[in-house]
Amino acid sequence: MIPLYWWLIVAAALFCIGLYAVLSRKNAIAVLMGIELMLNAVNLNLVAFWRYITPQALTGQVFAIFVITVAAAEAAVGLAIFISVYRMHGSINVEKLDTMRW
Amino acid sequence: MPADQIVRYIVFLILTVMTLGGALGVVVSRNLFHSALFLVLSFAGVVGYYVLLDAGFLAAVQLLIYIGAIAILILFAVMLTRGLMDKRQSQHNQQWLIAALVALLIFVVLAVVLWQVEWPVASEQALASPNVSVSQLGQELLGPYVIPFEVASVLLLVALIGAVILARETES
Amino acid sequence: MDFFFNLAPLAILVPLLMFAAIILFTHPNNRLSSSLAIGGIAFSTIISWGIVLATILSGEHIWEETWQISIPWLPAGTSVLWIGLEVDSLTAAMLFMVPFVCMLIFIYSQGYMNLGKPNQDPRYSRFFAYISLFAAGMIGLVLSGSLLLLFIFWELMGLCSYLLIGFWSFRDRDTEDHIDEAQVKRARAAALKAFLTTRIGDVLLFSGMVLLWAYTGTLNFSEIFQPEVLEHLAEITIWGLPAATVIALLVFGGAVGKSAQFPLHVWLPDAMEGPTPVSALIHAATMVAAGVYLVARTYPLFVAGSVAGDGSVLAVVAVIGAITAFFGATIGLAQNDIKRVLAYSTISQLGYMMMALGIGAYVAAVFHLLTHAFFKALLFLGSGSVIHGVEHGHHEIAHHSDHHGDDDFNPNDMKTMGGLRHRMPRTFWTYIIGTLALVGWLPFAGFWSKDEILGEAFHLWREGGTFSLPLWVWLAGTLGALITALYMGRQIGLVFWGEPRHGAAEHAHESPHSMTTPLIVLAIFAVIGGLANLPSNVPLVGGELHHFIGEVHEVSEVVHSEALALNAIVAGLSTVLAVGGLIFGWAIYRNYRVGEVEPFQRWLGPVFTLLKNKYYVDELYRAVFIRPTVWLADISFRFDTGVIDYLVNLVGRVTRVVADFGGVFDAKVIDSTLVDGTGKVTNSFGGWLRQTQTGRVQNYVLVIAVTVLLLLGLYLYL
Amino acid sequence: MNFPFLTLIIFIPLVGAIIIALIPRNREREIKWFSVIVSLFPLVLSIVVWVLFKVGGGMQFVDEALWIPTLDVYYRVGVDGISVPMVFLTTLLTTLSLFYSAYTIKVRVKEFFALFLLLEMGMIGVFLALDLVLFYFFWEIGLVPMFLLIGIWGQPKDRPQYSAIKFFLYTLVGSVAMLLAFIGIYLTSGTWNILEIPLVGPLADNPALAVAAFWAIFLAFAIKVPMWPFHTWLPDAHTAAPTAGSVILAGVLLKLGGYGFIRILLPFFPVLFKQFAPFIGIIALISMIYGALVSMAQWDLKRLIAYSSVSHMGFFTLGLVAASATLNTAEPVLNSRAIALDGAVLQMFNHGIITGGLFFLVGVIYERTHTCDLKAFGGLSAKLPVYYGVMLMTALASLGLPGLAGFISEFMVFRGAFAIMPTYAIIGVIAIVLGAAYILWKIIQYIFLGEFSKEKWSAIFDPEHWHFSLDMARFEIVTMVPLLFFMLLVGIYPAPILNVINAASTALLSGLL
Amino acid sequence: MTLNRFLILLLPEITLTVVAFLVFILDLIIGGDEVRERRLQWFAFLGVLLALVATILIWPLAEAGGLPVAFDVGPGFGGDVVPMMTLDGLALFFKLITVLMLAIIILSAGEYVKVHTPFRGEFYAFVLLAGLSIMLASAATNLVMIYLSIEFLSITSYVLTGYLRDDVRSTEAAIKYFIYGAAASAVMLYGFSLLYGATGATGLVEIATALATGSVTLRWLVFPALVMVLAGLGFKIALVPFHQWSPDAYEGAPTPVTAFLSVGPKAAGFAVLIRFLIVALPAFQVNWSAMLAGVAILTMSLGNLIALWQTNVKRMLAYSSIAQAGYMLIGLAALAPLAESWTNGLNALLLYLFAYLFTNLGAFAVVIAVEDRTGSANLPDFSGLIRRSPFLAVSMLVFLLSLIGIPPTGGFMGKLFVFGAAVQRQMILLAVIGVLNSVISVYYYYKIMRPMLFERADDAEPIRVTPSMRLVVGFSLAMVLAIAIYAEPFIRLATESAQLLLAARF
Repeated sequence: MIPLYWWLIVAAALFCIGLYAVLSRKNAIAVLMGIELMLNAVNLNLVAFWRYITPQALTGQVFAIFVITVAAAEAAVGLAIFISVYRMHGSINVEKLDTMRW
Repeated sequence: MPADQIVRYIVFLILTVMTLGGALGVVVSRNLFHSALFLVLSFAGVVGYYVLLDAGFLAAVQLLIYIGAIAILILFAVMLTRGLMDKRQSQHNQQWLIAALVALLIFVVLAVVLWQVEWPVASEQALASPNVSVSQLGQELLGPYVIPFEVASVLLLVALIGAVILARETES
Repeated sequence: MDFFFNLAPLAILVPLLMFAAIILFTHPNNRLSSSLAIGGIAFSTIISWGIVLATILSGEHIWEETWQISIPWLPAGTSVLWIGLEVDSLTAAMLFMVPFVCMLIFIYSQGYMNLGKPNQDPRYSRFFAYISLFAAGMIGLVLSGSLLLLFIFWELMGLCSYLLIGFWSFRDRDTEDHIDEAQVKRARAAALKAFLTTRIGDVLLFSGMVLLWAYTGTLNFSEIFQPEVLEHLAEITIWGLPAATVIALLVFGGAVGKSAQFPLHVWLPDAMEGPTPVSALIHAATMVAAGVYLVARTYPLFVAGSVAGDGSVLAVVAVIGAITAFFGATIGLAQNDIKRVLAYSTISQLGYMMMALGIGAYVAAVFHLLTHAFFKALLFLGSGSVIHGVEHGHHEIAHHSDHHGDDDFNPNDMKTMGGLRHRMPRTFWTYIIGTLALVGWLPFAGFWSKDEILGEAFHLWREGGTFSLPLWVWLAGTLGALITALYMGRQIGLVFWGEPRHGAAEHAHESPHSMTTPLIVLAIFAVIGGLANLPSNVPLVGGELHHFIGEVHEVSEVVHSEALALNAIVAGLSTVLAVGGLIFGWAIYRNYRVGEVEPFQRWLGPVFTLLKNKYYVDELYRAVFIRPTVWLADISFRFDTGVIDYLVNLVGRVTRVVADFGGVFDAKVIDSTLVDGTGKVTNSFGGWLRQTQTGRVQNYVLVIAVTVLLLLGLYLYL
Repeated sequence: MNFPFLTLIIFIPLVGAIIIALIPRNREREIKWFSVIVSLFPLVLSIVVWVLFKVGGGMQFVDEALWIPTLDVYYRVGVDGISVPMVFLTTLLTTLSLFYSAYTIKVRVKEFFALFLLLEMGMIGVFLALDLVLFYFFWEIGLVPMFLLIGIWGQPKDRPQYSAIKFFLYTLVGSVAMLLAFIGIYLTSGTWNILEIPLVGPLADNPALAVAAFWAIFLAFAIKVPMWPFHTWLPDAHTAAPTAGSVILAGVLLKLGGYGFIRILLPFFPVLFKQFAPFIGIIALISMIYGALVSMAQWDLKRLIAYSSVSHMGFFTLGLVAASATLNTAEPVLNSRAIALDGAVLQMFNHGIITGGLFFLVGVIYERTHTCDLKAFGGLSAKLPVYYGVMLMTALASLGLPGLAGFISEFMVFRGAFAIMPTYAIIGVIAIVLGAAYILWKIIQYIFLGEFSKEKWSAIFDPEHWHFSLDMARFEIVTMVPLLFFMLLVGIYPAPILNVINAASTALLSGLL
Repeated sequence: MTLNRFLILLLPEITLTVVAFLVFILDLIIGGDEVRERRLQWFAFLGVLLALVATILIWPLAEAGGLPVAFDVGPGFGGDVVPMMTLDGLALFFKLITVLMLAIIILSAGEYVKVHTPFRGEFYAFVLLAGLSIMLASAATNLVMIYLSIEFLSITSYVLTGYLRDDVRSTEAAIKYFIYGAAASAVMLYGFSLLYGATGATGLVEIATALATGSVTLRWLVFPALVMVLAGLGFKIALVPFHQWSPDAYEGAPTPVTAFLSVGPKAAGFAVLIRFLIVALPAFQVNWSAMLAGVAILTMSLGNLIALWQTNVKRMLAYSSIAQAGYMLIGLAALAPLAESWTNGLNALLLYLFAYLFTNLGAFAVVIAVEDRTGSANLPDFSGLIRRSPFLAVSMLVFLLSLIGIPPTGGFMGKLFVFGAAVQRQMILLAVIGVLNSVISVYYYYKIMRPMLFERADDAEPIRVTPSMRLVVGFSLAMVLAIAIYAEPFIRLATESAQLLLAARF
């Protein structure tokens, strides 16, 4: 069987790539994509843990389902926000949204 | 090592290339549309992982929700806000280098920790026969997890209304 | 007998009440006010003389047997401090003089302040209120049975002297033209100087008193003067000296201030800025006498302090007294102001008293105090009469010539007078009597008392060895007598003889009877005062005062309670000097003309300038004490606003500098509301911090990532 | 249950303040006189308490109720011989201030009087509280009204807002430090009861913490007193505050710190106090002399008197130090200690009466001329003889002239100090001389003596805003008379007040080992 | 557990849900009618009161150690029963806080909503739902439930922040809040997943048990997980360095929402943090106590220092509330579960939070009232408030004093307990920095006081205070004072709420 940490390291990598997207992309939608990647990494973690540590109880899977649900809701609200921002600012470049600071 | 195990390893590697490659594609691609497509690729890799992990139902959910809903939603949004992103400009902000460094370091640290830990892996016997029953999953959701389940449903509705409120054009 | 003793408190209270009554109620009515004041002091005089009589008749002289009255006054810790009045023969001796002289001065003042005349002083009532308070203070001081009460009255007199010296220290330019502007300034300065200088002495006395209380648990004379208490005081040490020595020195410090002894004598000549009756009060009956009285009163302490320690406190007293006696007299030689000459004379005479006390001639000192009070009061009032006359003369010519003309006219300047003996005969004759008494011509009062001091010194010198202290005391006293004669001769020569040197003197008139009558009464006492203590070899009346007060302090062999016989050498020498000096002074000055260089100046040259400038002591004090203090005050204030207030938070200021250095301090956003360094610093620090709030959400998320990374890295590293 | 005198004294002003808040804003006359009348109740009650007070009877009129059971906090108030004069001082000065302000305050009347009564509650509470939490409550309650009094009714040219916040911050720094120390004390002693804690000996097991707590509490009180170098808020606050505010500030608020020293710090940490006494003594000396020197350098009358407070409260501190310096030694010294402490307490009372009076008198001239610049006056004794007389008497009381109040306390302070720490005392007497110097030289000379000229006077006199007689108006005299009376009474016959103080301070000190 | 009982235990939550959806529906029916929309406010308020009643009704049901809220449908149905929620003192306490908060916000929002926002009915529903999520979060005992409820809260908050769709600042605030929140919650979730991996459990109690028995290397995971979870919860509470979203969001959000943000997410975050640390990681108290102490110091200091610079009152109060959270965190850092002691840290935190609730909401109510009149909430808008509305000015003064911590206000009692806890644990440095910070804070609170009390307004017209606003401010004022003057019930409330949890876990 594939060692558990393989999965975990892949998930960690996915998580960090997502994080990088969040940190560096200018476009808010790209940022959102990064967040989705991070959530996927977590889901991968959860499922891997389920498979390797509690294969009998379905905790990890259930958790992952909820995460997916929340992710969907979050994406919906997020995109709605992006649209309203786009409408008001004419751009969704995250970097430019700094009228409020200090 | 039995053959099916070797296949598993190979599949795992392919899926890894797919997932991480897709993810990297999302990150580096200048074209937002391409990014979205890479995202779908990455999600697809994760679907494969779930299959490999014997989580069939979850794989289906992933396929339906992430690829079928979220990625498409994102594509819509990309289209809606299109044209304003100047492709000649860098799609990365000023802090991308430090961000890359930090992400990389976090990965290293996490990897070290995850690799070092002796995980409390279940017994061979238990590992061999995971509980993959979908009906069991359903019972879980409506039994012990009934409160989160209901909350999630409310949450979805609220998110829906919220999205409408935020995104709808203001009537003049 | 107790009847009079029990009235003793009234002797204080009545003048005090008169003060209150005048200040609060009767001040609009001048005549009533002055009558109240005079009535009050007359009442006191009657009671006082009753007490004197009672004391003489009862024969109780020693503290343990005196009449006392006291009340619990100050609950303090586990004990209670009592204060009260006590009467013994020393008190009685003083009581004979104090209210009586005061009363004469009061009566004189009525005339001097021009009651009912057009040029009457508008502050007439106020004047009588103040002098009533002053008299009450002195009577109270004499009657006090405890050092604390004595101190209270002591300071009360200090206040009165402040008020009276500064009596003309302010004016309404539009209505009060009887005072001139320069006078206002001088009076203001003099009052302050008097108060502050004596205050230095008072604080020393205060310290001594407090120490005394701390070490003996009481401030009542009768308890302190118990032999065992004094022994105890001599045994304990403080700052390496016996407590008795320290306390006696501090008490003497008080006396130095009040009695204008060197080096705190500077206030007294300036105190002439007050109205002349005040000068008389201060110089004769009250203020300056208080210092001598204090030393006499607490004499056992001085004796204990002298016996116990290596350095004798009494020797200090004697030396200070001798210096003052000589030094004061020399300055008197060179003064032109008629009252200033008398003032230095007072300083000098007080030096005699102090030096007498210092060598143990206790009775002689008190004797001189009493006689001096009479003749010095006489001289001052006489000089007041002269000034009064000259001023009127000046008014007259000003009136005639219809202009205020020479405004720099100074009625006190002896050099502008002359030939007054014809114009003011009563004043003249009484003044001559006072002069003779002061100079010490036989048989005037001053002769006897001064002679006794010199005799005692001479006697002790003979006992003590060639170069012992009494020799110097005697020398200083004898030389002082000569100089006294000289300046008095100069004075009467300038004032009463020769031709008038100014129109004012020419038009001077004799003063009214209310002024001259007291002069006459005082002159009588200046003549017969010596009777109180003739030398012991005079039959029947010799050494009376010795019998009376000699045993008040039966504590030590230092006190000479036995009267001495007349010493022909001493008496002869001082008489020769007095007669010769006076006549010489008179002779060379009686025909002095305006503008001439005066004879003493011719002969003494620079020394005369030195004397005229009072040895530059005032200048020295200004340079050494006053300027530095003001400077220190100024520095302190700058320090306060510039340093403490600003450096309340030093740390913060440093951060601010660092922040400035880092170039991130945003100078344009200093908010004016911010308080002091602290505010600015925390603010600028916050200003630097807030730069982290870039407004870019990805920076924020990066902070999360970095934080997580750092914490994890830290964790792994550890 | 006895009649709750003390509780009434504390809370009648509060009730008064609330009622004033309900009176319509434009009924200014009613508000003014109502508040004066309200303030009379605590005054009368405090007199009654003084009369009924049994000398040497320890804590009396104790009202006690469990306030916060879980925290073991009691509403506990009581008076002993030290607090009785302080309470009386507070009620007296408040009444006089309100009476005076009724004539002189013209803007935002309602707020002024309500705040003033609130302030009174806070101050009285501090003097009466016997529970640390209650003490702290009242301590801070007084802070805010004073802050507003300075900030809102301050003289505009004297930066009232700056002064107000400075006052606020200084006090707050001290009080938060004190709060931590109180918590530490409670945690080790298990009680908030001010009277019980000394019996337990707080923080005895942790010397380092005890020292920290000592200095924390010290800081709070030292700022309030104020001691050098924590005094710089005082001149600013005084200069800016309205007359009544200055009176209360000098008369009562400074006493809160002094009272705290006696009621809390000394009994809680007698050994530490003794240990640090030389150091605190030096601070006291610096305060005395430095305060006097800086006073001498002032040209603003209010500022001068403010700095003189630093100096005069230095006398208090010296007495306090002397009282603590020889703790735990032979019995006979108790006498000197008690005298020193008597002197210190009496000095607080006297300073309240005298400096309060001085600030009223500053107000008298300020109301007429709107300036406190000493150089602007001169020769006023010719025009304002009554004012001169009253000011002279008050000033003389301040410089410690025997026969007036200031002398007695200085006398006792130095009596204790000379017996216990003579070197400190002999240095301290310099301050007495300097005190005379700045009072006579600056105040009396520059305002009252010298030339009075019409031009100079008409340049500063403001007849538009002054509708009373030129010399002291009747209400001003009425305000001063009680203060003058007490200056005289204490100066001439101090036994009645000292009896009360002495019994308490002797008992307090003999209780400390 | 029977369905009936199950439903009863969830009564407050159900009430809120039902009312919220009724508001949605009613809004659809009456949409557009201003007068009737106004009634929705009162309807929502009524719902909150009902929830209050429900909370009080179930109050006696709480037990020591908590009453698990789980729906056991019978054997064979699902695996082991893992309770998602618990009903204990802590949960009840936060339900109470939530209800009170909702009441105040709904009442004070009226005027503002009427003028500024579209979808006025939905606004109240969202506020109610946000409240619901706080209740859920504070009772959650399972990582799944915690995550879900926190996200619920986040999503409603995002929507509320961006509610003014036509306002540049509001939308910007929303997008920042969203991105930050999503990232933070992803990090937290990763931490959850690690914990699950290390213990195989998602229930907090089970995690504690597994950690106690598991291998040593598993403990290595606890710290990374702790850090990540702290990032997520720190984001909710706005602890430094996870605070940066809050000033921007506070400034941009509609003012009633800012008021909500300054209390609601903080309360939820604290509730979860408390439960998480005490229930799941009691064995690691040494670690998290030190970490929290550090965070507390940073939070207080930074919040105060930056606040000094602000000229917008909303933003200033945002920084102020960051600092306030720092003070509260002292209580948790100095947690000392001593049975006999008056302060155990946790009750200090709760009491502080309770006082802070009224103080901050009261202050924001005043800000809303002023903003209604002046159109903005910058410092000059407060000039002469004492003349324009003495009631508001005096109330604001008291609130600010409470934020500083001066008696007799609730803020003082909170600080007394918090610093008491620190002193008790001998964390003197922490306490000293705390009090110094409360001194520094005076500087900027004074910046509000100064124009309000000492300066003259250009526009001297009186500010009208609506009855509901008067009610809100008056009630907050009364509570702020009552917490100090009649402190006993409040202390008891905090202590008993804390005691149950502590008694069970230590």
